Amino acid sequence: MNGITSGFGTWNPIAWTLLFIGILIVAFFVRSFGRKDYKRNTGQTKAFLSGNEEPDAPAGLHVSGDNLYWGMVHGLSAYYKRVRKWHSGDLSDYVAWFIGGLALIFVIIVWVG
Amino acid sequence: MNVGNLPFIVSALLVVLGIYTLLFKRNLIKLVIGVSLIETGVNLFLVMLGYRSEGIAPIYTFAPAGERMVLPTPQALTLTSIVIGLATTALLLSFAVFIWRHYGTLDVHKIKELKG
Amino acid sequence: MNGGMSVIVRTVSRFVYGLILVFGFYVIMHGHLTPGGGFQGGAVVASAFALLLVAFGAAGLKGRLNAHLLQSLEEVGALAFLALGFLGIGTAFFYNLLANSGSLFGASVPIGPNSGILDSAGTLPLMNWAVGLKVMTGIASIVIVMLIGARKEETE
Amino acid sequence: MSALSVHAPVLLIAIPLLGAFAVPLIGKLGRGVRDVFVGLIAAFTAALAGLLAADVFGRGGAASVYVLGGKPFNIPLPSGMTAPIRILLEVDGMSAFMGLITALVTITAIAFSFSYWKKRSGGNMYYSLLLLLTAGIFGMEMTGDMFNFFVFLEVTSIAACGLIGFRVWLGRSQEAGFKVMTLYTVSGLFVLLAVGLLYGEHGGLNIAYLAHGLTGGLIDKIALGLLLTGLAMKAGAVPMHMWAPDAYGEAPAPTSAVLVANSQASLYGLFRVLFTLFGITVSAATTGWILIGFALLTIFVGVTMALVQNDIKRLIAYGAVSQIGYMLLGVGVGLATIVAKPAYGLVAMQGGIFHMINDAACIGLLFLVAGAISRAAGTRDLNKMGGLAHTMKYTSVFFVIGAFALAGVPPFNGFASKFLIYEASFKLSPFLAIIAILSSILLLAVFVKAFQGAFLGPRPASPGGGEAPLGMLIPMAVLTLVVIAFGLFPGFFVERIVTPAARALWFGRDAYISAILGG
Repeated sequence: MNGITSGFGTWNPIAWTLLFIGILIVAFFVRSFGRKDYKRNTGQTKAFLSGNEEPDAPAGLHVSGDNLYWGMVHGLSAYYKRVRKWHSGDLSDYVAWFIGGLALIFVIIVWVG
Repeated sequence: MNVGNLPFIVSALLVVLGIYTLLFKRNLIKLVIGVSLIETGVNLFLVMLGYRSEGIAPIYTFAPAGERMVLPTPQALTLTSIVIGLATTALLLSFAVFIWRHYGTLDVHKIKELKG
Repeated sequence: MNGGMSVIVRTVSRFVYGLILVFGFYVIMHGHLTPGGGFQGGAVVASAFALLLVAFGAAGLKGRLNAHLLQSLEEVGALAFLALGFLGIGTAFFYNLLANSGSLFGASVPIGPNSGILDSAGTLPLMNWAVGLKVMTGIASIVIVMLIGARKEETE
Repeated sequence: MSALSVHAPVLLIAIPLLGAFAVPLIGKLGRGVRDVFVGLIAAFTAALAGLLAADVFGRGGAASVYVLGGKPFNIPLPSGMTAPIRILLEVDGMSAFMGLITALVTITAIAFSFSYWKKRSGGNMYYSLLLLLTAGIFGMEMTGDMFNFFVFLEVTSIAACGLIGFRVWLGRSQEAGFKVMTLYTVSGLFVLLAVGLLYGEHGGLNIAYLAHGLTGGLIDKIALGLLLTGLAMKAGAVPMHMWAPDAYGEAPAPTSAVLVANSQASLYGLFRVLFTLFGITVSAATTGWILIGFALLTIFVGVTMALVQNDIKRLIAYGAVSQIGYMLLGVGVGLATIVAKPAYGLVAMQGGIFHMINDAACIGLLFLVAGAISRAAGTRDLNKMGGLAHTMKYTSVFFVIGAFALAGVPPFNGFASKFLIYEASFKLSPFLAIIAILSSILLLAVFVKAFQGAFLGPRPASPGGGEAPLGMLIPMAVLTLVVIAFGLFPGFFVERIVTPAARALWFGRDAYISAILGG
């Protein structure tokens, strides 16, 4: 009753959730086999930067959301430059998009279909 | 008198003129006029749909017997559309007033704070 | 502009004002018989207010037109329209309970061309009045609000 | 009880309208009285929508007609046929389903507004416009007449733009209001032009009557093109979506949620036109593939644009745009295959339609959260806020659940509907499913960015507002519960409400016509 089936696959959230919780329990169980000789507050927990000093983060540093995907946005800059130009903020452009879409759909419906 | 297809051509012309105004004019007030032009074109089209040649207004009060009447439904549609157009125009104009207050301009190419 | 326009305009508009009002109310009242109705008549009445505003300026009319009162009346008109719709809910929404009932506006209408009976059509004339009230007050308050907005620009 | 459900279609329009006109008068009695009144109106409307849904789904989603102004609505013509007169409302499974969505979104948005507008003036007009918008949306969903559909479309346009530009002290909201109103009006006028063309060609305005007479000639095709573009614009399909981020972003936060319901009502109108009005009189494969094309563009452009936004409401708004694409994809696959009627076509329809209610709940929740945090942080810029999880524990949990659900992370509701869409569109073409899945993953990345920016990081220097007030938390909690319930028991909801709605569109054209012409 609570699952859905598409005819090719099936999705049962209750079973999935139970399985997820089970795997979580197993994971914690496996984790309990871990090394007990791990020492807190020693050099073991420090970051290792090729032997260099770890620079101190300035107080209140926050990696803002903008920084997260900088690389990805940079890699796609050709795409983004174009798409951002579409969203120019100019009302006339928006009306032009609408008229253009209308013309395209006319062409498709009247001539193709 | 046969008016033929002339009103349909006029209504198409009005719609095209309105679209032209929206695309190429810069002043917000002119854009509102453009919207009104499209609306007028559509309204003219609707009224023309109900026209029958030699028809009189579809009202029974003091109507001569046996006369042809034009269709009343498109007229009702047009009236409703005019009422909506009034509200739309009033709202657009008051937005234009407030934009003038905040931005100090009515040039549509300069009102681009929201983009990207 | 605050003082209004020239004495010719003011005199003529003082004269025409009453005529416009009478014509507007006529259009509302005969909405079920002749061309027009609540919206058209209301717009005509509101145009009389607009005429006064243009001729005398907002300062000249200070206190005569109360925007808050107008807005309240607008809501009353809309509510009256809805109430007339609910009147027939026993059968269906908008059911014309009063038509052909013999009571107020209850005279039956002959089919075909006729000379028009004012006391007919049931709830339709009442709806015209409700719409007329809403439209005349609504458009008048729009005009007033816009004029006040324009005046602020001039003084700033 | 039964009388209420008989009159429910018209009461759904009349009661919010009554509220909208009475609020400015009742508001003179005081703020508390007004809030109680608005709450009662909203609760009654939601109860009516529930009653209507129970009634319609109890009959398996069959179409029923409500006649305004009297019982007989057919006049016999000299030719022996009948033609419908009077104003008709026609409700089938899809309408009742949309009514449920609207009721869910509006009641939570209004409940949230009580707390959101507590300190500001002008609440009377705000609630008036919000209830007017609600009435318009219900009208679009219940009407059985093309012209009345246009009228309600314009009612929602005007009320929505009044709300977008409601905060007249903000220049950006005025700019958004002007742009959105212009585009709404132009698209609405093209819809009216199409209605006029159909009237001139077939001499009627009733959807069933028009559907009966349609032949698929040139005029019909032109009308279809106008309706398709106009309604797709109002639903926010790329490349006509540019108004959507402006509108959702600049409207007051609870209103943004209702605006999404408004877009979905336009989407409903599009589906009604394509399935019930035109059906297979025009090439359904062509229109179906047009929808799929719109869908792919909408999904991809929406999600990639969301990735680069720094304003939290604009970010969610682009997310909302991309979700419209999933609905278009599911229903487009169903439309493209409507002639052959393979099993996966109905599955795609179910997915697309199920996604509507899931999207309404998730996006509504996210917009409410955005309202709460932008109030607490005093800004909407993700680069300027941070560390809100320290003070707003419940709100951050709600945000995570809403974001996961929207991005399609199991076991939340977004996954359940996207699962159906993926599976069915994969059957039609693997390419569609790949784009859809890829964009879902990108959407998760988008919300990770938003969560990182707003909630994580060191405790903010300024103390801020602390946790959102209880009046905001309760509506968010209600929507979260809906999200979780739909996620954990999708089978129940798909069987009870989604399948009747999907079948009403997919199979129900003849039944819809005969409910009026054959009765």
